[in-house]
Amino acid sequence: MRKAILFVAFLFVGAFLLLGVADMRPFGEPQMAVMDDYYIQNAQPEVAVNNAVTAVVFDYRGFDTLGEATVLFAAVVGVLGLFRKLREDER
Amino acid sequence: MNIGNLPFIVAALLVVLGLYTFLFKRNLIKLVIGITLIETGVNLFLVTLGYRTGGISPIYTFAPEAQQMVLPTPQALTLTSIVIGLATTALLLSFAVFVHRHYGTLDVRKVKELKG
Amino acid sequence: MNNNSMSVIVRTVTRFMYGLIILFGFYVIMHGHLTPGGGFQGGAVVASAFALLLVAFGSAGLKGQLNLHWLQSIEEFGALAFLGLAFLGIGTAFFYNLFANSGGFLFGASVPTGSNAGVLTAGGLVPLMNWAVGLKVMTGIAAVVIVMLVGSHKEETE
Amino acid sequence: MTALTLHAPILLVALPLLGAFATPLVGKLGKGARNTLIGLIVLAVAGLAAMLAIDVFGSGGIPTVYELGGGTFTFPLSGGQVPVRILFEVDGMSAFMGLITALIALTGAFFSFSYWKERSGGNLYFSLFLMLIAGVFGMVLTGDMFNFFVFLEITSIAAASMVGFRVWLKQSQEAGFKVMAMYTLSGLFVLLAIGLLYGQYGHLNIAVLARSIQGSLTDMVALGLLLTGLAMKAGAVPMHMWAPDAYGEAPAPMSAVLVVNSQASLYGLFRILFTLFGASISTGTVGWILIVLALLTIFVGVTMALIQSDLKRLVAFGAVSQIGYMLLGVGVGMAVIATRPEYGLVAMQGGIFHMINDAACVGLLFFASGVVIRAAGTRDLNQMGGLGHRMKWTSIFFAIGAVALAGVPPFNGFASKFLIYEAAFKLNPFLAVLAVLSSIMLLAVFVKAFQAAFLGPRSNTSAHVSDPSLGMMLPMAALVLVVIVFGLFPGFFVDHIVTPAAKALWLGRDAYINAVLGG
Amino acid sequence: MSGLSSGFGVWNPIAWALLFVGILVVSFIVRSFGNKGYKRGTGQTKVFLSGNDEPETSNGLHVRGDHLYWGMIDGLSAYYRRVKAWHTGILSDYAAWFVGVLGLVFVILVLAR
Repeated sequence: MRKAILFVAFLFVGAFLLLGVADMRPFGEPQMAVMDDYYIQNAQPEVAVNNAVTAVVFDYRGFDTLGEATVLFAAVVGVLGLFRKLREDER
Repeated sequence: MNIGNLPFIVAALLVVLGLYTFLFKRNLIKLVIGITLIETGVNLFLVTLGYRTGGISPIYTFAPEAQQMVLPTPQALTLTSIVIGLATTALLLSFAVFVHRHYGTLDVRKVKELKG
Repeated sequence: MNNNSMSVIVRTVTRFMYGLIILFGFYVIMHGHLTPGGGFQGGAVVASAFALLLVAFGSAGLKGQLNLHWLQSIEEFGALAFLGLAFLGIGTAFFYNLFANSGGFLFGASVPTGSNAGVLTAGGLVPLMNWAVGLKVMTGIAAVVIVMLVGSHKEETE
Repeated sequence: MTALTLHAPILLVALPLLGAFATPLVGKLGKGARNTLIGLIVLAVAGLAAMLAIDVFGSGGIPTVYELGGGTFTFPLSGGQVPVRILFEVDGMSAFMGLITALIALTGAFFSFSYWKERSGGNLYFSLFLMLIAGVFGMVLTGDMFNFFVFLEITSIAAASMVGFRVWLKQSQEAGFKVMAMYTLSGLFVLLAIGLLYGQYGHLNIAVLARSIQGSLTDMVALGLLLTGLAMKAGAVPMHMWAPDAYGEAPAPMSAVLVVNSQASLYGLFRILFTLFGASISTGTVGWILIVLALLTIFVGVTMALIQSDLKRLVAFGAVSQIGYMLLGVGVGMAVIATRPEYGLVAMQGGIFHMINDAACVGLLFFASGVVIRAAGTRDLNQMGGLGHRMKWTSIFFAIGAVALAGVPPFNGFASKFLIYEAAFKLNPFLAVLAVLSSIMLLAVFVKAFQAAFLGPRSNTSAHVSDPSLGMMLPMAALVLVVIVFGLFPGFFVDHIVTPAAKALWLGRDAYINAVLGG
Repeated sequence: MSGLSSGFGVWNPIAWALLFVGILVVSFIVRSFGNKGYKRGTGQTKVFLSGNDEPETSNGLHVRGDHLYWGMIDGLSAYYRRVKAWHTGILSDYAAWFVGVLGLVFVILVLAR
């Protein structure tokens, strides 16, 4: 019984997700790309790199990359912390 | 509603499949697989957002002249999202190792010391 | 003697391949501002070489080759270097690209607009950040893989 | 404006990150060097947060905008342009959340110095602590949706690592897995929603998105994903089940930071509802969704706390129920935002004032319960007793925190709950009745905990305990001071820090957008 | 400064504290009118436990956590049985509640659009 209710809710969520993405603007035709066109046009004169994606990753949205590096750092520290050597009284 | 939106729908379908795995499977590792499926769906969705019909990748090194380029932002977002996914998966699997060490099982229904 | 290393074919191919994989990873990091790729991708490639070593020779076969403390220190150094590069521009704003188009010898060259062959010495802070992130990612992922493999392997034998 | 004030928003994130990256390296030099570094960083962060708050509250409701890596643009941008870089946008609400985070960061760090002295992995512990603080600051200061998600994930990963940090406890591993899985689920749905919004409007800045959102079906799906995902990360019933696991199993100082992390998610929820979607949703409906979630959270949290016999878990369920009061206050404000009657702002003030009160009281309770559990050697309330004979100060601190959280006058919890009760009564008397009833039950819960742990005759277990060292007493005393000062002078704080924050959310949508895009 | 006004009610902790102190003073005055004939150390000040003598050991004297409010919990047992069945501690159920709320929120938001 509970599983049936859950399954119905799951179907609802799935249906709304599919509806939501299907209702979007057509694929392959971004409507408002002011920000991205700026990146494409200014990656070379402003940042002096050929790769616009790298310009976005390390310059225009560099702070996201710092956050991403921090996420990785947090995961490494977390995993190292889990597998760390314990003291005798902590076993 | 637009049938040309099939790439979006496929990505969302992947999310739904991952959610199904997360909800109805019992093994903790399979739960992690469900999460990575959702994550893959979301990444795929982000990448599809940036596509422009006929566009080339936004890199000027030896690029064909006077072509329009696909949007760079979604690729940057996907890169970030992939790294975040890697980090979460590593942490989840480490926890799964320790849950198995303490409980001797990976069945999600038996890992319920914290209830009530 | 460790019994979790793989067959002789895998080990031979690994010995031959892992140097090439690491070289390719460094290439991807170095050319991050010109070609597809960058610090994260290149770092992941290098880390995959370490993972390959780990799979082929087992955790015991790696003793003395990769020191966990060193990996951790290099990772922290990479993270600090990235943050420090971001702090460099704080006279204007955090993450300000100080060296781009400056004409200085550290990646200060300008690039022509439009399609070109690529200028390796351009990009300002971007190539430096690529290196910092690349160092950080390769050592970080390698440390995670090693710790997880060694840690979970210990459990099976106990 | 001095250079320090100008750069304060970014320094609030960058300094803890610097500390987090440097802590494992500096830790190799010894504990003294490490603790000095961390102490300096949290002190600097607290000072910067105060400076930023003074600056923003003094600016008369105009948010401060900081462009990362820019320097080419002046804000607001004139006609038709959009910002291309990540912006930090600090309005009254962000500065208020910054104050809360700084308070808990300061007390939590200094409490941890003593609390984690005898344990292994101290360097990693403090590294994760500082990353969690940096993540919370980033969440509350940023003006960019994707940046918000990145910081959400930083807090998720650091928080889950902290929950499972006591590797030798089997429950902590279970809680770590559950918390990480649920945080990841909510984070991925938030990311999916951000992707939907980006696909529709081609931008990630909150101000730009807020101006262009239409309210189509896709936008509503995105709103649903954001609302539910962030409500889960805040711990709203019925998606709260990870919260007692996490708060209960994390080391005591981290539980307090986790509560602040939940509040930051709540802040994100409010930012999205009021600023991002403020003009394109039926505010009555969303307001009532919040109110229903709030009532469930209040009631279920309190009743579940009543039957707990694990001290930490009991406090954790109490903390869950308090999230409901914030949701109730803001939900009432949201429900009436279209007509803007007088009591809407009062409700917002109550809900937002309760955030800082809750952070102080719950922090105090978690610190005290950590001390008690360590002294008694057990977490089971049925095996404790008589600890008050030798731990006089701890029992007094616990009692003050408990009665303040339960809303007993004249402490600060009553001041904020008073505003919530009055405003909720105006909307619907039933809301206020349930809120008051639950507050009374919360008092009963803490009476049970206090009676079981501190009162009773001396016994063998309680004969050798004593108050903790000064390093743990002083942070608790600082929080007690906050509780009492906020309780005795609520008018001052409501006028000077809560009202600007509430107005920034309730009335400040246009100011938020115009600060970036111009009028 | 210290007062708080919600537009319909007023809360002033300083006034409240003054009142509290005033009531304390009054109660002390009332107390001082009481019988002064008590003498310490005699039967007059002995603890009264239903007429029984005070036990020598303190075992079993402490009212422990689960001994409190059992009547209330018993009275609400129908509610508690249900709400305890919610909190199964199984991760799949946590996610199930999330999905359930998500579906409900979707329906409400789209209908209210």
